[in-house]
Amino acid sequence: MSFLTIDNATKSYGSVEVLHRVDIDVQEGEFLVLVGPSGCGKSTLLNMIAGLEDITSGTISIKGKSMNGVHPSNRDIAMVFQSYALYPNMSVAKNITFGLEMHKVPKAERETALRDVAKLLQIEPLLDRKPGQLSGGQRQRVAMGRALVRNPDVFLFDEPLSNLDAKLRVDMRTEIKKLHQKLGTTIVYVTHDQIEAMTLSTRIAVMNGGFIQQLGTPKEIYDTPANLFVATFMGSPSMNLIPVKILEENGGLVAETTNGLGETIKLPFAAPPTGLKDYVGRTITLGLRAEALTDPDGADSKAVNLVTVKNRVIVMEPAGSDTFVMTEFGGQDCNARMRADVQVAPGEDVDFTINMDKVVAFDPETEDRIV
Amino acid sequence: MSFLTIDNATKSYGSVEVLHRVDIDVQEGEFLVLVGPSGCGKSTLLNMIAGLEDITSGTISIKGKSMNGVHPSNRDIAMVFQSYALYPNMSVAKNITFGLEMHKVPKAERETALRDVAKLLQIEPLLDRKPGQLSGGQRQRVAMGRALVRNPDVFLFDEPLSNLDAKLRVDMRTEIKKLHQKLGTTIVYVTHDQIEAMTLSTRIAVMNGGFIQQLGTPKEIYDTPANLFVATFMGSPSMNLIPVKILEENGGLVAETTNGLGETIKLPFAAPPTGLKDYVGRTITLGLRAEALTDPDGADSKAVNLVTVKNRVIVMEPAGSDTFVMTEFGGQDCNARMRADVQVAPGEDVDFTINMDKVVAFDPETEDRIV
Amino acid sequence: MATPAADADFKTKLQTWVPKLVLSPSLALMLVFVYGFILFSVYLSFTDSRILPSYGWVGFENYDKLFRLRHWDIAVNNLIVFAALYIIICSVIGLMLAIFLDQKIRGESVLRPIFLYPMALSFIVTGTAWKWFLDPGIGLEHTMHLWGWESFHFDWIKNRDYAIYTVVLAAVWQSSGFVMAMFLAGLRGIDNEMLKAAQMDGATNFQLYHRIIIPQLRPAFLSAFVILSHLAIKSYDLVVALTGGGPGRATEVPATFMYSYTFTRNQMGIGASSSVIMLMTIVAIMVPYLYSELREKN
Amino acid sequence: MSAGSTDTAVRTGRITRTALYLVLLLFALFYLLPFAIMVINSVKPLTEITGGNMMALPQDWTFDPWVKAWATAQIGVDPTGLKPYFWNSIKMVVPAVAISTILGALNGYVLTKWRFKYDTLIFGFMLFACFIPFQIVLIPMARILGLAGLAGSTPGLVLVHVVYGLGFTTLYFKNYYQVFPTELVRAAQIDGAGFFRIFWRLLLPSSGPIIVVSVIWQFTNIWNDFLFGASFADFDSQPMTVALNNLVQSSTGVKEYNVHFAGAILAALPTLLVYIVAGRYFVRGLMAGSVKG
Amino acid sequence: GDVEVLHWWTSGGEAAALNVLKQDLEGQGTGWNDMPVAGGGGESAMTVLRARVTSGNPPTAVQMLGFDILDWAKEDALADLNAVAVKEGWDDVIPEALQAFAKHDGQWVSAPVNVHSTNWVWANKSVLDANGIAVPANWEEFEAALETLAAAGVTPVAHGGQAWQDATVFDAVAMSAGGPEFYKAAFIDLDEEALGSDTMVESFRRMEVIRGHVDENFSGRDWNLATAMVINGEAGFQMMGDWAKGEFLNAGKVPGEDFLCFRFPGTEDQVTFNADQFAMFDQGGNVSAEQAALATAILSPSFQSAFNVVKGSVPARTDVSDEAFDACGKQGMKDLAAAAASGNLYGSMAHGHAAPAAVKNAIYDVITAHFNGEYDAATAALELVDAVSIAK
Ligand SMILES: Nc1ncnc2c1ncn2[C@@H]1O[C@H](COP(=O)(O)OP(=O)(O)OP(=O)(O)O)[C@@H](O)[C@H]1O
Ligand SMILES: Nc1ncnc2c1ncn2[C@@H]1O[C@H](COP(=O)(O)OP(=O)(O)OP(=O)(O)O)[C@@H](O)[C@H]1O
Ligand SMILES: [Mg+2]
Ligand SMILES: [Mg+2]
Repeated sequence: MSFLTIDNATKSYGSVEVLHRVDIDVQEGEFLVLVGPSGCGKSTLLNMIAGLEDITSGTISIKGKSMNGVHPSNRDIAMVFQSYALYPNMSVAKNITFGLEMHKVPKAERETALRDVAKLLQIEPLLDRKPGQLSGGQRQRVAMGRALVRNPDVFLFDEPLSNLDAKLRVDMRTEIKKLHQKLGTTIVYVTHDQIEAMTLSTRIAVMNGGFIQQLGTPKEIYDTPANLFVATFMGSPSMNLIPVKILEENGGLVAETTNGLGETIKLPFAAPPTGLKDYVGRTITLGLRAEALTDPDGADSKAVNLVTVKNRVIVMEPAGSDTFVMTEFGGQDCNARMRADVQVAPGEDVDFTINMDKVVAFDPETEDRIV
Repeated sequence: MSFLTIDNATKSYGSVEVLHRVDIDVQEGEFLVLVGPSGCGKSTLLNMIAGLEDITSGTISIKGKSMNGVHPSNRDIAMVFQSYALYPNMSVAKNITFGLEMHKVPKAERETALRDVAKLLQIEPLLDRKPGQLSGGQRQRVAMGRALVRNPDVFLFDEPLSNLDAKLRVDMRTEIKKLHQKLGTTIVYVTHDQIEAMTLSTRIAVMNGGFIQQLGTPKEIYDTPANLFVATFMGSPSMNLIPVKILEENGGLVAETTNGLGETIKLPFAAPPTGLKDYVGRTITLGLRAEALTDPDGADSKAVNLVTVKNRVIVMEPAGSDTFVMTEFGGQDCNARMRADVQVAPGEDVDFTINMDKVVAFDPETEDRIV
Repeated sequence: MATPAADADFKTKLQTWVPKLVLSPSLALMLVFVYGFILFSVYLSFTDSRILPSYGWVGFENYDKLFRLRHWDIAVNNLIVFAALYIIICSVIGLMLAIFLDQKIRGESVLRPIFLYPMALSFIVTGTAWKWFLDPGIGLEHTMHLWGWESFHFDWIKNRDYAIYTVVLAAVWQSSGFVMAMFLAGLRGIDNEMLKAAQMDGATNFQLYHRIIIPQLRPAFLSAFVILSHLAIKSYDLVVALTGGGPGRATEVPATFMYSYTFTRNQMGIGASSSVIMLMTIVAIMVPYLYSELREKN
Repeated sequence: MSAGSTDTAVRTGRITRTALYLVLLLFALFYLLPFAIMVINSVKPLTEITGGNMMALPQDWTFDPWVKAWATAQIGVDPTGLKPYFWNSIKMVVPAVAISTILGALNGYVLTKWRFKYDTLIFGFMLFACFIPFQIVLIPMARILGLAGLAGSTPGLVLVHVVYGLGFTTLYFKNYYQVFPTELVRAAQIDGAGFFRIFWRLLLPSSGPIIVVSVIWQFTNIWNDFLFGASFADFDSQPMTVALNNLVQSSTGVKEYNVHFAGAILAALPTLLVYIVAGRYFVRGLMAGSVKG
Repeated sequence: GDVEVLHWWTSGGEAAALNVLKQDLEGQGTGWNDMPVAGGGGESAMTVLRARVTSGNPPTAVQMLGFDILDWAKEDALADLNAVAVKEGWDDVIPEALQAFAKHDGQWVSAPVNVHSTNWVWANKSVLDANGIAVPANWEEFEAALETLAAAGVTPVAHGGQAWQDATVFDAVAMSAGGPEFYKAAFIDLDEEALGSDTMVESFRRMEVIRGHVDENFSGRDWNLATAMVINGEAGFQMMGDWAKGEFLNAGKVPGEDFLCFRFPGTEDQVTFNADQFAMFDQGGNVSAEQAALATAILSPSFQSAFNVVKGSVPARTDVSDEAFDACGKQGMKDLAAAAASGNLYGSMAHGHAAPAAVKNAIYDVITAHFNGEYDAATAALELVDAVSIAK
């Protein structure tokens, strides 16, 4: 049996249902990330797990025990909020031990726990400060400390890094990851940053409009998105979507489209999804990640089926580590990720290599991936 | 002569000097990006160019004419603010034409200008709305429209994208890039997002503590940072810094350090900077970008000098498009960027390939790059 | 946006003096009508002015007389008792009502104006209503007796030792709603996530308010303090309407004292000296407060 | 932060909630009681008041006191009721509230968006003015009004009320504009708008809530003021409170309490109206302005 | 031209009475600008007056009492009415004691409207009859009457516990206890010995007796509510000036039948009075024609009669016919004339016709404190000496 079970849970505000029959099982020690656009219900779901919102129907259980109606403080969970929600009037030390105090943990024990956590998070010198005197990153660690000190069954994180600047975010991300590996606690983590989702999670639940769109490992989500929504939502830059016509040629399947010069090009599949046969003669949407569209030298040397085509460069954006080049396939702007050193200029026609191992195909009507 | 000249400009608030003798020349049509940590004086400099802050000493001139003491509205500049600073009580159309109205442009002309800009930015359906009814991206475009409509000599942007979510940010970045290519106006752009800085600029000024640290093209900044500050500040993840000992071996120079297994490893330079000879026998800091530390299959096939060493994996973070792997060199945590498909696990010892073409060396005392 | 460079264009120069120009009428009004008058009052307190200002210098005689007046002692003591109770009770009731109203109360939009409206009424006549209500012969006590609660006893307004508390009661009635509004505004400004965090930490509602929320209402407390002390110091109408300073002189306060000596007893010199003492007290309390507030904001 | 929403995360049980409603209703009763006494007694004949229980409901309902207070009661020599004085008050309150609010807004604007040396000190000076006891200003003010030729006129009264309201309005607007984004002002400067244009087109249209606070405060204080109204008005500019006072405070004549109460309610109607109409924005305005959380 | 008149007569009867004057003037082509400011028995009006004078914009004519007139005259603010007075022969028809407040340095500065006498007792006739009480002739009888009423369960004295009401009672009590010489020495001459004398202690002791016979809720009560207690038969007596009569009449009571009015026991020969007057403010050297007309109209016998009938007071001139007055009014006029003739007419301390405002209020402070039980009689007398010396 799983550790945290969300069974058929729905949530309505008045007559508006904002979460529709959500089913998720989380195993002990798992790191589940909830992602989705703003307003899709991530925070609501998290609050329901925490007991901060009522469940309209369905059950949420932890270790097999239904949590419906149990007070938040009795669920043995801890939560880190997006705004950190530190108590501004208390010192860092008090902030961290407040929960223990409320649970009537003796003072000596509180002190020990505080010292352990402060050491773990390297915030020992800050313990006497007020939250107002801390930087963003320090606050984040205090918020984490407040959750850690409780030593709960489940950690809930609601966009804990979204207030930080880019550099700090990367650092904190790594720290959270290390922490999870060290403590092995179960974590449910909300974010709308895909990189965060990809790097931290053992599994990801992609949500949209109150529905779970896909639940799977980061690799599944990234490489085999269940539908167009997941495909475009996950990954940065967004997956390139190209309308192609499926033809049968030489016993294999070929995708036909145009390049930016107006020429027709053909992209043969090496191992097409079985369902694709049914689409022969029809137009489908081909999904192609930026890193699967590159300069010939930058192509993955382990790839099986590389296709090189000429195309026109529209915009080129060197990003230091890589160069992003925009071109056009099937009338759609497409991003290619080339090596940093590549020499191209807007308006030039250059060779692009497509890694056909990595393409995915979608039914343009149902928007589901063709399997 | 250059288009916008900042000559020996300093700025003090009371007795505190927050900008120290800044010299920058901007050519017509250039896209200059100012980057630097929070509080380093980016906004202050921009405000001085705009005329919103006085210059304590030095001059700022546009087209050879000193702008000191000239009112902001007479400088022929337009500015886009981080918060967009849209007038909340005016419709989008009014927001855009307010500046023209203030400059006594006749109504008919204003209308035409409005229509042109609205079309360019694709905000025609929004003209009657109030800013409160717009999404973040729409607001951003209106703010841009307000600047564009004035058709100024210089555009100033103060972190115009920092309020947007990650996906929108990437889209808007591309739009700004396109716009610059289309209009060819001079732009000074503040950001603390390095990717933005790298992809948009023709030149970057990296600032710290009121000093210009380095002024150069994105490629110069990224590949040959002037000092340790620039090296660590630019690029995400941050540049790996490894303490190494320089030895002379076989007539060439070699950097000696340890790997995570405690073994001594030697990294030969192919084309060491000339100054490096003076450091033989001393310890210097070696800078190595994450994408120059990779799995053997992911290494740049065009690279000249690749060195492969075994090392232990500490953390691994699959990020969809790539996999980040943390390991240790010379006692320092180092990030490696490997292919998405790479198969490694924490605790494993695997091969890492170092692209020695890309390493840079820093004097650990002066922190300047060794040239 | 400080001084413009010497070669500044007209618009830039204009921009530096227009704001000062705009502020100057207000400042001039204040200097004359507040600070000028205060100086005038200080001067008067050293003169033999009686029915109208006159300029015969008498040194500290007025102060000397003032401090010999039992009447002034009573007034000052009353103000201390009144202000302390009034400020504390208003804050407590205001805070309590604000907290209660903040619990997603149905009908909040009806209750709020009911709590607030007394601030809109002047005491010229509300005083009479209160007087009647508090009068044991015709008001509450009488009504209770009519309803059969014979032992009910409430005659504070007639009792020399308790009458000042009825003034407090009526004053609290008038302004606690306003304080409630200030606290409510403060409460609504508190981050919801923090309340959730405290719940997860296991805080009971009492602990939540006691440990987390109330400590954060400091700015609201300070604003309330300013408004309330301003009202306490100026509470003239209230006392006159409710007790007329009685029974005897038991509810006299400095405001009524000042008025009476300046205008009805034709002892303007003593009136002025009492106002100077009051102003000095206000300065002693307010200046440190204003100083800390204004410094904080910079 | 997710603040600003009207709800709270605090959870309360059924019993607590019942107690809560009970307390709130009790307090509502407490606040309403004096007003109820006034209303009840304003619809009773006088004999019922002087002869019986003043807290009881009227046995004989009558609206004559209202009519009388408004139109025929003896205020001075003429039986005019409060009616003519109502307009005197309006003529005084409207300009005084408008001017003090606008000046307060301008001051707040200058003190937050066009800062210069010693501006905080100046603000401190203005703020302290809130505490000056009115008794001490009466005589010198009369002298100055006389010298200015404003004695006994509505403009004179307006001046007085503006002066002693400025401290409060400046305080309110300053606190409000403190959080108004300075970037907007800068954007407008770049767009070429000058000092007044920025104020008029940008700040003022966004100042709704704090204007409400300022107007409520000033309107209530000025409308209810007696001392200045009595001292600085002439026979043809006496405000409503003076008339009400004349109605109520007659010393050696017969006291018609029912008419007094009717008059008092009539005199308070405009302020009550302002509270009820604008009260909705009141807390919001306080939240945005005077109380910085 | 117009006259602007500052006054505090705003209740229905008073204002209607004043309206007679207004119409009189308007008949002569003089407009009347009404400037009423009620409150505190003229205190508010006096405050306003001060502001108006300071601003250089004084009203034409101002209702004033006692020492205020003299104080303003000392400030040279009042116009000289001698011309009118001579023409109208005021010196002959206005009692000396009253003239003391209408003249300054031999100059007429104000026109008296009425004379209120303050040492009246009002009684409910049926209550007295029911308890077999006759009109008491001296303090002992009065005290006995109070005891009788108390025993019968009726509140003996209806009283409003406001400083001026306490003082009004005290006026009469002191006059009764010490006689006119004592009254004059203590309250007019402010003689320290008289103020601290045993007679004063006795006066305070008698106040304690009265205090013992008022109901519990007396404090703060308006005088007319106290009057209502007498009217309704809840109380036997009220000590109050002649304006109380209006309340009785308004309630439809008839003097002599439903209620009785008589001088406070022991003061049958004396009248303590206060008089409302109109002082004319100097508007540039001379009395204006309008001011003269107003002064003349005020003292015209027809207005004096018409006004005072309504107001409850008696005319300021002694030659007005008493035809229009009721029983109490007639008696008041008779008493006044007699007292004026015999030198028994004294200004009322309680109403500012004995000592200046500062002293009056200082005396109030002691009387009201004593009445409310803060001092015993002996201490009160000592305090009185002290308070008067500070205020002088
Ligand atoms: N108290 C409420 N009453 C009514 N609707 C609500 C309430 N709280 C949230 N909602 C609605 O529920 C939906 C889900 O909200 P939720 O806060 O869970 O979104 P989210 O996924 O966390 O978004 P974000 O990324 O912006 O934080 C939204 O459409 C929101 O408008
Ligand atoms: N009015 C002022 N008075 C005094 N110091 C100021 C003032 N304005 C800015 N500073 C200081 O000047 C420095 C530069 O500020 P500036 O706003 O230019 O930073 P920035 O680089 O734009 O930072 P950010 O990335 O956070 O926007 C900061 O240290 C700031 O504290
Ligand atoms: Mg959320
Ligand atoms: Mg900035």
